[in-house]
Amino acid sequence: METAKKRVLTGNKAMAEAISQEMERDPNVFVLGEDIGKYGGIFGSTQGLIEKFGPERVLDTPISETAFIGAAIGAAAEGMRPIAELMFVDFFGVCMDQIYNHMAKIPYMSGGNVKLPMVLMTAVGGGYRDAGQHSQTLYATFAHMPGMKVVAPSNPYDLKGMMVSAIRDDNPVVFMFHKSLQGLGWMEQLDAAVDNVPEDSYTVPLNKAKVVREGKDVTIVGIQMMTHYAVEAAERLAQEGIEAEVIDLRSLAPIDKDTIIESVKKTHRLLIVDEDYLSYGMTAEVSAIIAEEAFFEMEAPISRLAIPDVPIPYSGVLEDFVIPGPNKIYEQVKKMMAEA
Amino acid sequence: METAKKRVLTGNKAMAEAISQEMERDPNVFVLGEDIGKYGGIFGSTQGLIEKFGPERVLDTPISETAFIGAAIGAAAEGMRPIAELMFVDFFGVCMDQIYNHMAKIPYMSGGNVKLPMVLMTAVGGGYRDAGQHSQTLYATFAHMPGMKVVAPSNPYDLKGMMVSAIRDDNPVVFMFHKSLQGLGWMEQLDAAVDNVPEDSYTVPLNKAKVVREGKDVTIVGIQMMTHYAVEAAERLAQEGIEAEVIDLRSLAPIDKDTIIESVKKTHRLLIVDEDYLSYGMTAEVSAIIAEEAFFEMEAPISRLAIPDVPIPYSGVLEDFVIPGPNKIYEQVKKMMAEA
Amino acid sequence: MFEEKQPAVSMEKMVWMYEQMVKIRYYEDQMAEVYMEGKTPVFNIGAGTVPGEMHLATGQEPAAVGICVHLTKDDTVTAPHRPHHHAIAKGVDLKKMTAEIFGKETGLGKGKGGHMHLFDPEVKFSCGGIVGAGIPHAVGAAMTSKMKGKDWVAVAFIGEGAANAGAFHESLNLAAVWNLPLIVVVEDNSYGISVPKKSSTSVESNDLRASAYGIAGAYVKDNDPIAMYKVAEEAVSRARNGQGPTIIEIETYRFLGHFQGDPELYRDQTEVPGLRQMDPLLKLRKMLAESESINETDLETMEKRAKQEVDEAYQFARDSSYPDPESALKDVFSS
Amino acid sequence: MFEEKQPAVSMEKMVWMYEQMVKIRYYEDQMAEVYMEGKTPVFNIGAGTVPGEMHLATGQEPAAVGICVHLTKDDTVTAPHRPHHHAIAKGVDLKKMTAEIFGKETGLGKGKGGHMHLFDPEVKFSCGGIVGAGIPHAVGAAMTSKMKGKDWVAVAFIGEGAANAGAFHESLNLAAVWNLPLIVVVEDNSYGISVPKKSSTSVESNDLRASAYGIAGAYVKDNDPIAMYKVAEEAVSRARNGQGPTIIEIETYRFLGHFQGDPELYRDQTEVPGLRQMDPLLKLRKMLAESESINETDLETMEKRAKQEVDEAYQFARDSSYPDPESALKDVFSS
Ligand SMILES: Cc1ncc(C[n+]2csc(CCOP(=O)(O)OP(=O)(O)O)c2C)c(N)n1
Ligand SMILES: Cc1ncc(C[n+]2csc(CCOP(=O)(O)OP(=O)(O)O)c2C)c(N)n1
Ligand SMILES: [Mg+2]
Ligand SMILES: [Mg+2]
Repeated sequence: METAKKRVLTGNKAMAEAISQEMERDPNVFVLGEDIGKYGGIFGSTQGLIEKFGPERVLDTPISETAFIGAAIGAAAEGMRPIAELMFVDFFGVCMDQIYNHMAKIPYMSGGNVKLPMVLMTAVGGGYRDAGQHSQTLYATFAHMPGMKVVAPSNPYDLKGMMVSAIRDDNPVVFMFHKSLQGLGWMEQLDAAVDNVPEDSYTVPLNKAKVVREGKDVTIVGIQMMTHYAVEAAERLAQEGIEAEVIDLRSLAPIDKDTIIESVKKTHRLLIVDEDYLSYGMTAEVSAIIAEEAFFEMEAPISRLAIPDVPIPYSGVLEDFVIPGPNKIYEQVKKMMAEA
Repeated sequence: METAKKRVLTGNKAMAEAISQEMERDPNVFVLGEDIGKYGGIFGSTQGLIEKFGPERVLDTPISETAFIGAAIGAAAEGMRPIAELMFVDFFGVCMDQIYNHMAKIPYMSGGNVKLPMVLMTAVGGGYRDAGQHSQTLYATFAHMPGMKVVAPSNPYDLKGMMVSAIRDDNPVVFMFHKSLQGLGWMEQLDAAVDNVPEDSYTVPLNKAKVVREGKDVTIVGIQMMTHYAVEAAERLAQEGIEAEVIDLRSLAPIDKDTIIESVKKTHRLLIVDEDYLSYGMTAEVSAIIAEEAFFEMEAPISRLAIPDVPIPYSGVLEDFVIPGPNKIYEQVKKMMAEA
Repeated sequence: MFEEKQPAVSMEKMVWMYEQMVKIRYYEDQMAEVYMEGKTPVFNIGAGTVPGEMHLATGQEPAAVGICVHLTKDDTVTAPHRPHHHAIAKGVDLKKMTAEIFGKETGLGKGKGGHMHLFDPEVKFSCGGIVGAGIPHAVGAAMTSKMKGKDWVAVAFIGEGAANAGAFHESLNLAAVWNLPLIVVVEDNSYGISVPKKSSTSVESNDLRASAYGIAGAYVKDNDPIAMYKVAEEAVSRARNGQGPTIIEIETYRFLGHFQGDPELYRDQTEVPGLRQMDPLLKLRKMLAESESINETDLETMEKRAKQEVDEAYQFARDSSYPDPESALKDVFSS
Repeated sequence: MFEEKQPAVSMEKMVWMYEQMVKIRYYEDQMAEVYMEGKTPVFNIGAGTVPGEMHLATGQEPAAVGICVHLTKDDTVTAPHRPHHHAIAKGVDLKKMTAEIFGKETGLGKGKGGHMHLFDPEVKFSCGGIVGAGIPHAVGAAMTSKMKGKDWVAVAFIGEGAANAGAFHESLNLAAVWNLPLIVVVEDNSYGISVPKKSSTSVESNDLRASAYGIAGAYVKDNDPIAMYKVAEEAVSRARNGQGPTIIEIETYRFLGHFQGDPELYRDQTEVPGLRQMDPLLKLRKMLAESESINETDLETMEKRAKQEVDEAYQFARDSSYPDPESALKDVFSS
């Protein structure tokens, strides 16, 4: 592992490596989805797999999400471990019945007698001007529904480790990866999309948030891109003597309450930042957990930043206005510190 | 209106009357859905309409929710005012793309140049042992998404008045009616399902919560069935000297913050009760609003009761355990009052 | 009409089908009665021994037995909201199934699923309450069969109403492209709840839609279990031999309402008595009784045996306990 | 091949089609260039004058012009993610359309929609980014036509990949049952992104699926605008006369990648040059040039006019302002 530490991968390669290693380890693992074969996945998560495992285990599908995600459920019920890719999370509406009414509920409705060890991986996020039907995260839409684990890793190390965990998990896991964090050649090049990733297989738990920056004055809970923006804002705040603790939520369901509660016990202030819609979203859930379970720890109103309940607009000036960025986070914290 | 006051209707008849009167008033209004013709709608919302308006304006559809809800969108774009019925909200997953990506977003993506004056009405709720795919409310699933008004009336008076408002609204409205509040002959007979309903047309706004019981000690926010249970619990609490104020939320989006904030300014305590899943649900949103906008008014942690993040189970003992009822509400308030 | 001269179907298979049909019919008749327990004098769907929606298959037995006679427990069956006949013909544990419908802890799903959600992995049976949604699951089973190099087949039962759902089209196209051992059996009982077939379906019968996928299609008329047997035999053998999917449509009869309690105001009141005249169970019995290889006593013994099994299942369900309320919180995730 | 002897299509219509094709081709060529502005030397999809995904229709002009030539502004067109040729052929305001693609406040959607979300209610045009999802909208327009007693028709354009989505099946069945004036035009450009037709589609061509709905089907080969004209003429007249829906499939050519920036590693590098040899624009020009009723100067004048209109649209888009950031909060609801 020591030498492996220096090994650097992009997000998509980290994911593809995880899948490849698990396919080698377990013949029941296979992948299906649109353009995941020769194309390697529109966001590169299956790059190199068809060359290695052939079209019998890496299946390009027609544009029939209900059929192929439903087929993954049927295969999982028979003991296979499918990984289905929904190209953009925004397309969920054509197949949500399979996801919500079947994948998520069959284990429960069967009294635990049917297991569905499958991964539904899907690309989320905006910021590159793909407009209203290709830029959402929909974190809360999935996390609201019991019966699925829902994770959203923010860096290549976690992408690999959490993908390995997801594949080995006996429950359905919705694995959301952020397009901008895949490190693709045709997107903006972000440092956050490249990271040290050991070659040997390892796992990262699916139910643990992570403190990515320690601080004593205010807690900022973020997820995926928002974690990175929060860290950026925190660094600016530090120059002004405000020490923000930043938590990368990583997992939406189950949600790791303890890490957040522990942090606010120290900071007594909380800002939650989300790339999903504001109302009925992740920011609400985290806030409600604290308002219920750590109420007396709080010294100021709980603050939240998210998409202000509008569809994601196309034009750059508009999209930048609705997606929270480092500036907005910085300003919001400043306001919170001034007020209380 | 004075004499009309004595007129009593069930929930379903109140809805059907609203639709009928609007169909008379505006030739562009029509209804489509499964079994809404001769059957009159599985939950009776379209009773008598086909007899009055014929099969040209009351259209039974195949089991093709994507096609007929999408067709309603297409017709609305051309100036019609369709009312589409999705038989159970639980079926949303087969047509959510039309709802979420098109109905909700086209007005915005067209820069306001396309209006979609349509109503999507759908039956919600459990309590009669119909299990995991027929008992959900999914309030938050819809309310999370910008671009739709989402309402959930709790009594025949509001069902009529809000349906009239919904039909006349130039925006897409998701109209959720609770099966148990329809007053159907084959369901449990509830007093709440029968109410005074004036014959003359009237409107009830789509963006106003309502204080249904005044009190000074604690605020209970409920919606649909939960409002009735909250009132029941409040009456029991009153016997013990605890005066609960009960708010019927009525509208999930837009949400009426003011009524809730005003109430907690008086009571300083808040319990939110929901028939939807707990996490990332309505209880979270209401809690977060208060934790952000009325934090210093609160004297105790904000408490919430909802389905404890499990699919709705079939067996009566199990279903009764997961859906909040008057008892649980009563006990929760007692606990809140004891603690703080 | 299946009284007409038929190419040979072995007496053993015929008898098996008849016994299953008797069992199914008796099961549904019992259920119709039990369902009313606790719902009189005022009907309340949520009350009684068996609450919730109840979709019975009385009259639709041929579709189930005519194909399940060719299946083993390695073959998969997915069924819709009206699943009892398929479950029984596929050999689902009758006691656990009935206990599930009663909401008991000994049920297939520990009381969490109920009548529309019966899962018996032992015989690879499942069903669900969303129209059309079981077809993709059968595609997945058929994929598994192919990936593992087995000769297992997967059968998805649906109603004629379901053939207009998107899932039907997507699944059949996918199964055809991948040449999977999938058979979709469309039970045409003339209605999707209240909507007659001609108001929902743009073709005479759904086997005609096979040409939209370049696959085989077959039609069975008159609710005939023996014609179904033969058509199914071919389809199953095609599937086992890697020759791809088949759509079978069978004309069948819904003797009862869509669900128990359906006022059925949408259908002519003379329709059901007419259908009852053509009861496939009576027809098959008559045919067997007229044959030389089986006599009246044998038939009666068999009928008694079938009914006894059903009675025992109901008794087991009655005797079982309700689950602990707190168990509602279990089984969301397995660990 | 459309050079062969053809039954008469009026010169006027032929010229209209040619001019539209020129306009489309030039529009897309310009877009391909503009799209690269701000994306060099390092390609970044989110940067530049026109950011986001860009699906161009170069080579697919015949499908759009061959049917839109028969439409008026009362007829409805819904298009998919690759919509420019349809929009131009349907007469969408070219300036506002281009401004929208540039993300400007003068755009059709005030910069909120972009290239995949162009709405011009003036000519009843809309498009969207979800495969298959526009078909139901066209069904709704066709319903409206019928309910209002008009002879308006609705045309839904889709790619061959979309014909395997559930929305296709549900919409065609519904339109057939209700006998609506709907035409679905399937543009077979051989690929759904990287997936070749044979890996996605279980039939040779989607017009064959018409039999699954008891409706008319027609196939146009060789990307031929004149053959398309004729097939579409019949379909439109059937629709206007209350004779129900039609599926038309046209063999067409995707000269470019699925989107701009597509590395196209999945397709043989000799394929596109081969297709370019059969460029429908050049073929039609040759045919016109050889005819007697139009001379080279006329053609050049027309070409110039078409290009000028496009140039003006791009200029308008460039000259327009970006929207006020706060306007992002408007237009969720109308009041
Ligand atoms: C997607 C979906 N839409 C609607 C329903 C409501 N529903 C339940 S059964 C049924 C009719 C089904 O008709 P058919 O497929 O012919 O089966 P049958 O009931 O006749 O056996 C309908 C509309 C549903 N369960 N799922
Ligand atoms: C429901 C859905 N699934 C997947 C996609 C992603 N996607 C966009 S275009 C496309 C290919 C479409 O192929 P085709 O219909 O043949 O149209 P073409 O691009 O060839 O014009 C895919 C898969 C989508 N937009 N919507
Ligand atoms: Mg039926
Ligand atoms: Mg294509």
